[in-house]
Amino acid sequence: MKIKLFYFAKVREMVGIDQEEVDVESDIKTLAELIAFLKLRGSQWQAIFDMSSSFRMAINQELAEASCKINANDEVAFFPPITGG
Amino acid sequence: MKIKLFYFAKVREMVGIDQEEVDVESDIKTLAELIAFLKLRGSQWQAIFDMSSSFRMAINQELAEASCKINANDEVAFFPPITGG
Amino acid sequence: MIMSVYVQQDLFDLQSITQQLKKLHNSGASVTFEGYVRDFDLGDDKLEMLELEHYPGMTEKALLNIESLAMNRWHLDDVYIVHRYGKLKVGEPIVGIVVFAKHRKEAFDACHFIIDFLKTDAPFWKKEITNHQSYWVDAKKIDDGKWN
Amino acid sequence: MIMSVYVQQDLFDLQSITQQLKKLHNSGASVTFEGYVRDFDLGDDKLEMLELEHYPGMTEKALLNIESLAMNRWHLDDVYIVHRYGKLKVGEPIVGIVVFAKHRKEAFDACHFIIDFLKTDAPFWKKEITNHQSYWVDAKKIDDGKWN
Repeated sequence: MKIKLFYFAKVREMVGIDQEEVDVESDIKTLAELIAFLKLRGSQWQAIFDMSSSFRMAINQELAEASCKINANDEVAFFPPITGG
Repeated sequence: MKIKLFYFAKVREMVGIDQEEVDVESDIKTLAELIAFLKLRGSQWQAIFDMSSSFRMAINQELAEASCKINANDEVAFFPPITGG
Repeated sequence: MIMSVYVQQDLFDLQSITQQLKKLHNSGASVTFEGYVRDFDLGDDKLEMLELEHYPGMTEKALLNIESLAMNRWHLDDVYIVHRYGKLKVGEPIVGIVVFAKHRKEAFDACHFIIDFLKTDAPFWKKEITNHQSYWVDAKKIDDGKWN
Repeated sequence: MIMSVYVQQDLFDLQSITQQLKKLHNSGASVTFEGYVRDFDLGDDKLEMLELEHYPGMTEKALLNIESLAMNRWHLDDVYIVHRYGKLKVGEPIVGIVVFAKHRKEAFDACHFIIDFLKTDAPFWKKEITNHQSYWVDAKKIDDGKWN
């Protein structure tokens, strides 16, 4: 199933891209499973996702937890803790 | 001793004057004693000062209680509860 | 630390004040309060105007005292209070408060404190003028929330 | 009940907004919050600019959600939020919030709630650009009160 991925701020700089579309196996059902899949890409990706304090997630533009379900055509985003305002 | 008196808002309208200077005996030492003196002026004055919820006082432009001391040349003011802001 | 109070009949422009004060400070936050003459309509009785009387001299003293209390209690960069008197039309501003601080919580707390304190300690009295009559506003009515 | 959020690069003029909104309502009070880029100077390192990145789409959604939460919790006449992104110079405003209500306490509480919530839920990220370097601001630094 196809999922759109967005990266922002320091996370964007670390992964080196701002957005992409991935086609993942349908046994990837949660954000946690998506993260495990992305960590296979290499040490930089592992470094980001192993620091749980360093990133936050959103599904379809709403803040989400690792246990949240993902579906085909979802928009998933990874970014650092918010520092606006 | 001489004391300046000021009246504001509804109290001013009830007594019919906005300011005056009175010369009182030096045995009038507190606001309460000054009020007793003013009440001798008649029923309108009694009516104002008998309604304790209807007026507030200041000595030299600071909020004051009936027990507060007054001195020669003080500025004393009587007015309704504050409704500003 | 700067304190300023203005008691005036004229309208005031809180934002041009805020912008001028901002230039003087390295503040992280400003909180502004503005209170207005609220319209009401009780059957035939329609508010047309408010007349504010005050105690010249004591008013300025009371407002400066409130500013001092706030300045002593919180770390503030600047406090500005402006309060009108005389005849005010429905919808017009009555009172304006601007507080600058490094941090937002201090600015909020101080600004809220100032307007609460002002309502009990600054010698202003409101007279309502409707199309039929005019009368002094009760302090009780204010506690009941008829006013801001 | 009106809600509006603006996410923009340009400067904003909170008072002209406040004055326009005032005309629409019979409010007793408005409370305005403005957050600024604060100067700092750590030895040689002097802040020159802030760069704010955000998540277009989610930002507007998050701000509207915060407005809804505030509207459901308090009786408000109007809420307006404007947040900037891009390059911001020292002293410039970052965020502005205007709340109108019949009563002052509701206006204060709602405005304070909105800025607190915005700081954890609206997807903005600050990068500090000094005369020597540039780096992303930690959320921790914000909790420590370095920012407003």
